[in-house]
Amino acid sequence: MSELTRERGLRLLREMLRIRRFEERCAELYQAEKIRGFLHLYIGEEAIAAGVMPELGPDDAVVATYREHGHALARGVAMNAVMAEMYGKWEGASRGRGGSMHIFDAATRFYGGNAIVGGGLPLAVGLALADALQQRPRVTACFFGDGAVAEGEFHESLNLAALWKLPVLFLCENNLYAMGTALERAQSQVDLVAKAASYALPAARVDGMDVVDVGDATRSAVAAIRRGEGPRFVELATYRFRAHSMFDAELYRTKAEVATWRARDPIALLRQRLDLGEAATAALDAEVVGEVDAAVAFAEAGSWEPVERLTTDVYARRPP
Amino acid sequence: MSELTRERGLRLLREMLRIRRFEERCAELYQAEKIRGFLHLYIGEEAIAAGVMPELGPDDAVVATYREHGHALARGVAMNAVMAEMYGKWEGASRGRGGSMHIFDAATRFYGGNAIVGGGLPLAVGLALADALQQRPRVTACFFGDGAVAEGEFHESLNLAALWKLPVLFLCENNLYAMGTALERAQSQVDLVAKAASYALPAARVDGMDVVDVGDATRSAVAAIRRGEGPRFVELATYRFRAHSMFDAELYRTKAEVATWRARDPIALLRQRLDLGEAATAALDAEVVGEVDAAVAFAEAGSWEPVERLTTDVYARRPP
Amino acid sequence: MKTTYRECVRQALREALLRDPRVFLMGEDVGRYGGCYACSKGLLDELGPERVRDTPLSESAFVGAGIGAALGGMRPIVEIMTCNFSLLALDQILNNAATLRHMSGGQFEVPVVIRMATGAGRQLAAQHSHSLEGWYAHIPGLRVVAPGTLEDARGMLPTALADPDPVLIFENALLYNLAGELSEGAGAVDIDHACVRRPGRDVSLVTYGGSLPKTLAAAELLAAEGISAEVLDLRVLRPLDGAAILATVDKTKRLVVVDEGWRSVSLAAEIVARVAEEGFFSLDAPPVRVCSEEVPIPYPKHLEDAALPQVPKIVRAARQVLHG
Amino acid sequence: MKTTYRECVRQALREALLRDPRVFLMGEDVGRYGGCYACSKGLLDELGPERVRDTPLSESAFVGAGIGAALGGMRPIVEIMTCNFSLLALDQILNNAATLRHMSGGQFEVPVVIRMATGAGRQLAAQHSHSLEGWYAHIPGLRVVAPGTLEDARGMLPTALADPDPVLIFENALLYNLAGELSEGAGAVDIDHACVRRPGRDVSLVTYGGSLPKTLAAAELLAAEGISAEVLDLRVLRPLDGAAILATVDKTKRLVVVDEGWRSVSLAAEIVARVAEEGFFSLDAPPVRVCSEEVPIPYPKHLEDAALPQVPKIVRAARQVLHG
Ligand SMILES: Cc1ncc(C[n+]2csc(CCOP(=O)(O)OP(=O)(O)O)c2C)c(N)n1
Ligand SMILES: Cc1ncc(C[n+]2csc(CCOP(=O)(O)OP(=O)(O)O)c2C)c(N)n1
Ligand SMILES: [Mg+2]
Ligand SMILES: [Mg+2]
Repeated sequence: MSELTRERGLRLLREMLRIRRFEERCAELYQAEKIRGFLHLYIGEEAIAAGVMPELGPDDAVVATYREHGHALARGVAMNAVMAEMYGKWEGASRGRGGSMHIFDAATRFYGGNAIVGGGLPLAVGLALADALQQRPRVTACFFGDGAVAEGEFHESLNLAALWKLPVLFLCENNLYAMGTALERAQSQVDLVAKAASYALPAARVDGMDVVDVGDATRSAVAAIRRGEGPRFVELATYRFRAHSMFDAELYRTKAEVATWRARDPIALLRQRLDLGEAATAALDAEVVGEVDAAVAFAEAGSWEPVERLTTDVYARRPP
Repeated sequence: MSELTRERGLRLLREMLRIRRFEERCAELYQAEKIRGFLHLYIGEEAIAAGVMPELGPDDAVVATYREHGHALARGVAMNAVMAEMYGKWEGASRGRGGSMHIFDAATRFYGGNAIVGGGLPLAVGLALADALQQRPRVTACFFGDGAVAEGEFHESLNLAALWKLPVLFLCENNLYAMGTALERAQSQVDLVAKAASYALPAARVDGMDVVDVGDATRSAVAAIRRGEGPRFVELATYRFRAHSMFDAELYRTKAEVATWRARDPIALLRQRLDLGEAATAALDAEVVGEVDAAVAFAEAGSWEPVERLTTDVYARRPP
Repeated sequence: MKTTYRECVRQALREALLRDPRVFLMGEDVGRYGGCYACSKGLLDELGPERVRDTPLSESAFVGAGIGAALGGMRPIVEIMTCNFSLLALDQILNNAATLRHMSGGQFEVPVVIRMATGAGRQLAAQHSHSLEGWYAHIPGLRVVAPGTLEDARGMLPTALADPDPVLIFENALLYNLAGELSEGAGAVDIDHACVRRPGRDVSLVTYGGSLPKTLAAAELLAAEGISAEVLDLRVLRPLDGAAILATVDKTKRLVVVDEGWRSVSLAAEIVARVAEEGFFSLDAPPVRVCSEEVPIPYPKHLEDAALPQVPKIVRAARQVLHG
Repeated sequence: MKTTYRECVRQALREALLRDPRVFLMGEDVGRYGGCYACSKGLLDELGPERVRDTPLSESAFVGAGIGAALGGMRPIVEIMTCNFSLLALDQILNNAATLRHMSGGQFEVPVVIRMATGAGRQLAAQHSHSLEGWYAHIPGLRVVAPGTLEDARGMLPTALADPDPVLIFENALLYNLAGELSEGAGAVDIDHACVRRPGRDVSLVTYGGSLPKTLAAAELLAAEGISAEVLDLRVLRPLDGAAILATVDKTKRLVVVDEGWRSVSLAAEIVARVAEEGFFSLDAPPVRVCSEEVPIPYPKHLEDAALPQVPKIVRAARQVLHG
């Protein structure tokens, strides 16, 4: 474990808190019917996005899933734009067309926002291929869940990336469940790192509740990739504290199991380690809540895309 | 290696010869335009089908690929029916509708004949699931090529079979090429047996040019499966002596490489080992050629399915 | 008896599992989670994990395994959570399920039932809002059905299971909460025929599935304007009940087709084409299609609403075919 | 200059690769093997393995990688050997390629070109004989083109590559050996418009791709009977050139559509439906479709021939719309 400077520690804590408070507010806004559709919260898993993103450069690319608010925020997509997207407002990151599951941002090379499990992996391989072909020293970070590991696209994509030594960082957020299906009911081999050998791909497992560990592991993986050593696979052991989505009755896991994991809340862990006093904690929290309040105000004040524009952007050129 | 009785040896030799002579004739018939469409010859790989099939029982099931004449013959599908199928005659195994790539035979539980690479694997899993659910002590043998290993369906199927401990024998015919693509250009990990660890699935590699080894390996895998230990994966190292299909100019491999492998012709190897004299060799050959002649005569004498029947068997019940 | 579409599906599943030991249910989260739309809630507890099987996320493998199990003598019910994910299993459906009977010379049959939720209307955006049932209806060898009523949600499954061929059942997700009366003895229904849900004289509104309630609502509004609309529920999208389609148009001389699929190369196109070919001389006016706009469905409600068939659009279309 | 359709495709590929460093070709056996239809023969030697990339058998991953590379600023040409295997990549095509521009609020574009062989007629049986181009034309966000002539085989690729959106090119495998004259300067052609390949007065034969030569042959036979048939080559299956379709029917008043896809829910249905909706009053007789029979294509020649559109069927259809 690398030495943790106070500055880095505070930055990481702040980032995790931003995600936490943002999503807590989203849950409320969902109840209030301001946000609709599917809403998948990242709460409990913040250390991953917060730990990974600072290790990427501005030219690197990020591919995520439908559980991607945290990734978007940590990557630097403006909270206002993310919140407006949650509302479906025209000022949203994707002009409101995508909502919670489809946040895109060209400026930060944030490629979404993919709601098909496993569907982002081939895209990440392609983005990395584009970089390799143009000899750009970039990395594409690709997030996906433990559930995605069973999909054929996982297999095909890891092989292709490894075969062509492409600069992809595969980040498997193993929160032990795919919706209600526990890992051991989905995988004959629950050791996901063991799977990397199928592709002769170096792999590591990291405690996804420890944001510093996540950062360190990412740093060394990214460095190897940038040295031209090809893709890396990192499994991040984590847990979602909330239901899969707003429709989930959580019949498949026990309260005790959830409580055990909640005791390892990544935010609490880091706060403890930094030995942050009450006042500093409260101040930081107030600051973050202020940002969330502003984002809600921004989203509320936003506009609806005019209905006349419904079929714009289906094609660049309109049919003649 | 188990002791090889003369009787078993002769049976195996005969089976390989049947496939060889049958296919040599098919190649001629293709030139003569009696056989059309795609024709993928198994020549060089006969030890696999010939070695595996005697280890299966009559209630076991077989799933194969578009290179399946050998599997069909060794499984016991009548040569007449296979040849008639090659011609597209109504007397063919599949009533002539499938041709070379789609030989089916309910009587021997021969489930084809799948022309989509990897497409047979999920079917095999399902056949095995049906057996498991009905507590029938059957095995489903599933043949596929090295090329199929890259497909998502390989990954999904092996996981599902291993997860549910289904009685599937996965048989990978590794002939080093998928059409013109060499294994090392298709796989980041060329050790296919290493992939089985991804599924916690016991695996073995066997010399696919040694029909006795193939038989022995199959026997022990089948025994394990029948004991309820779940699926097994066997890689069979082999080589196709002919082009991929009748359209292949073989630009991707050298004559020298082909020659090296031809020196390990499974038929010649076994003949040597059995120390078969000239006369016995000639007699066996004549017998086999006689069977092929008869099959050709059968196919020639066959009929064409009446064109009025074109849309039969699309549904069991005709639309009212 | 008061019930819901969801409960009808659940009862149909339960009954099928209880009645025939060859039947099993397999799919993502059908067991412990109870089904993503709660259609199989309680069935795992009642029937056990052999009969109610949670699968990994591997659409191609478990749909293919359903096809294989059907070949092996079982009567699998495979649930694909939504049709949006069924693309991953399309090779198995088109190249195996739909072809095996014919391609094997009639030796094999594939009595698998594949259920999936379909449709938009819940603000799930571009990747979760497809209506692909009409698209699947292109494929020979498949039967494609779309229950639009409680009776059909309850009764199509047993008939589909009794059918020796693969049957795809598309359940419009917006219908799961549909509530109404179902007769106590409700059971198997035919999966061959379309059904006139409301007789009328002036115009035929041909539809199915999730658009049926909207179309019935439109017919009600039209009645208030003095327009008598006949509503034909296709029920079965493949093979189509051509006779019923021609009969209603022969009666009313005017045709509106309501179909939540995208407009081009849609099931609606097929209905219009059949009538143009075989009922040309009974048509008094150009037919009109009410389909989804040709855009990946957007998330915001006002845009999603604008993208889908809606009651006012259906009413306008009916007026148009009547008054030009 | 005498050439073939195959050589036109090859020259188009070669020129594209030479002209723009962002272009690369990727697919199964496009390199060492030279392409399963020899369309890329020699290109690996000339351009190297970075630009002409053999892929493993992983349709979903390499098609998705093409989409990703397009997002990343490249101009990939992805070859899927035949449309029969494209089902394995459908999720990537429908849920990513077709949606990303719209779903991202116009931020991203996917300038990928996906080429695939299509069609039956070579006795390849049920799993290798699909004609799926019309089916793909259902999907908004895609452009779908079907070159039916040497000019289009040569010229559609550069235009497709210049297009900022995903373009699917369906090359009918039976056309690869088509030989004929091509002007020396032949180059990019538009991919927006249909084209009248033979003008006529009495009946419109609307077709595309592999059915174009058959339809032209039918028109020739009809001429001998004194029937003047106009042959419209759609060229672009999505978005359709509706104006050209209406124009030809407006002229001849009679419509036959020839389409190798299965009949139900086909592109042919769309053509008929459009004409019924928008050209109803110009039609003097019911339109007729000549499509493939609704059966998995069988292997024997006599059955395969019977399953597909053929010249005599087209001739009969034209007579039918003219004389009832
Ligand atoms: C191909 C596909 N199948 C099914 C679904 C429905 N679904 C959405 S999320 C999910 C669980 C995914 O689990 P995992 O990959 O572990 O990610 P997590 O939600 O735990 O972050 C499922 C089954 C989907 N979106 N895509
Ligand atoms: C999904 C799919 N992609 C491509 C093809 C075309 N194709 C037919 S055989 C083949 C090579 C398969 O190689 P392998 O699995 O090693 O089997 P082998 O032919 O060597 O026996 C290819 C690419 C196909 N049939 N199916
Ligand atoms: Mg998970
Ligand atoms: Mg091979």
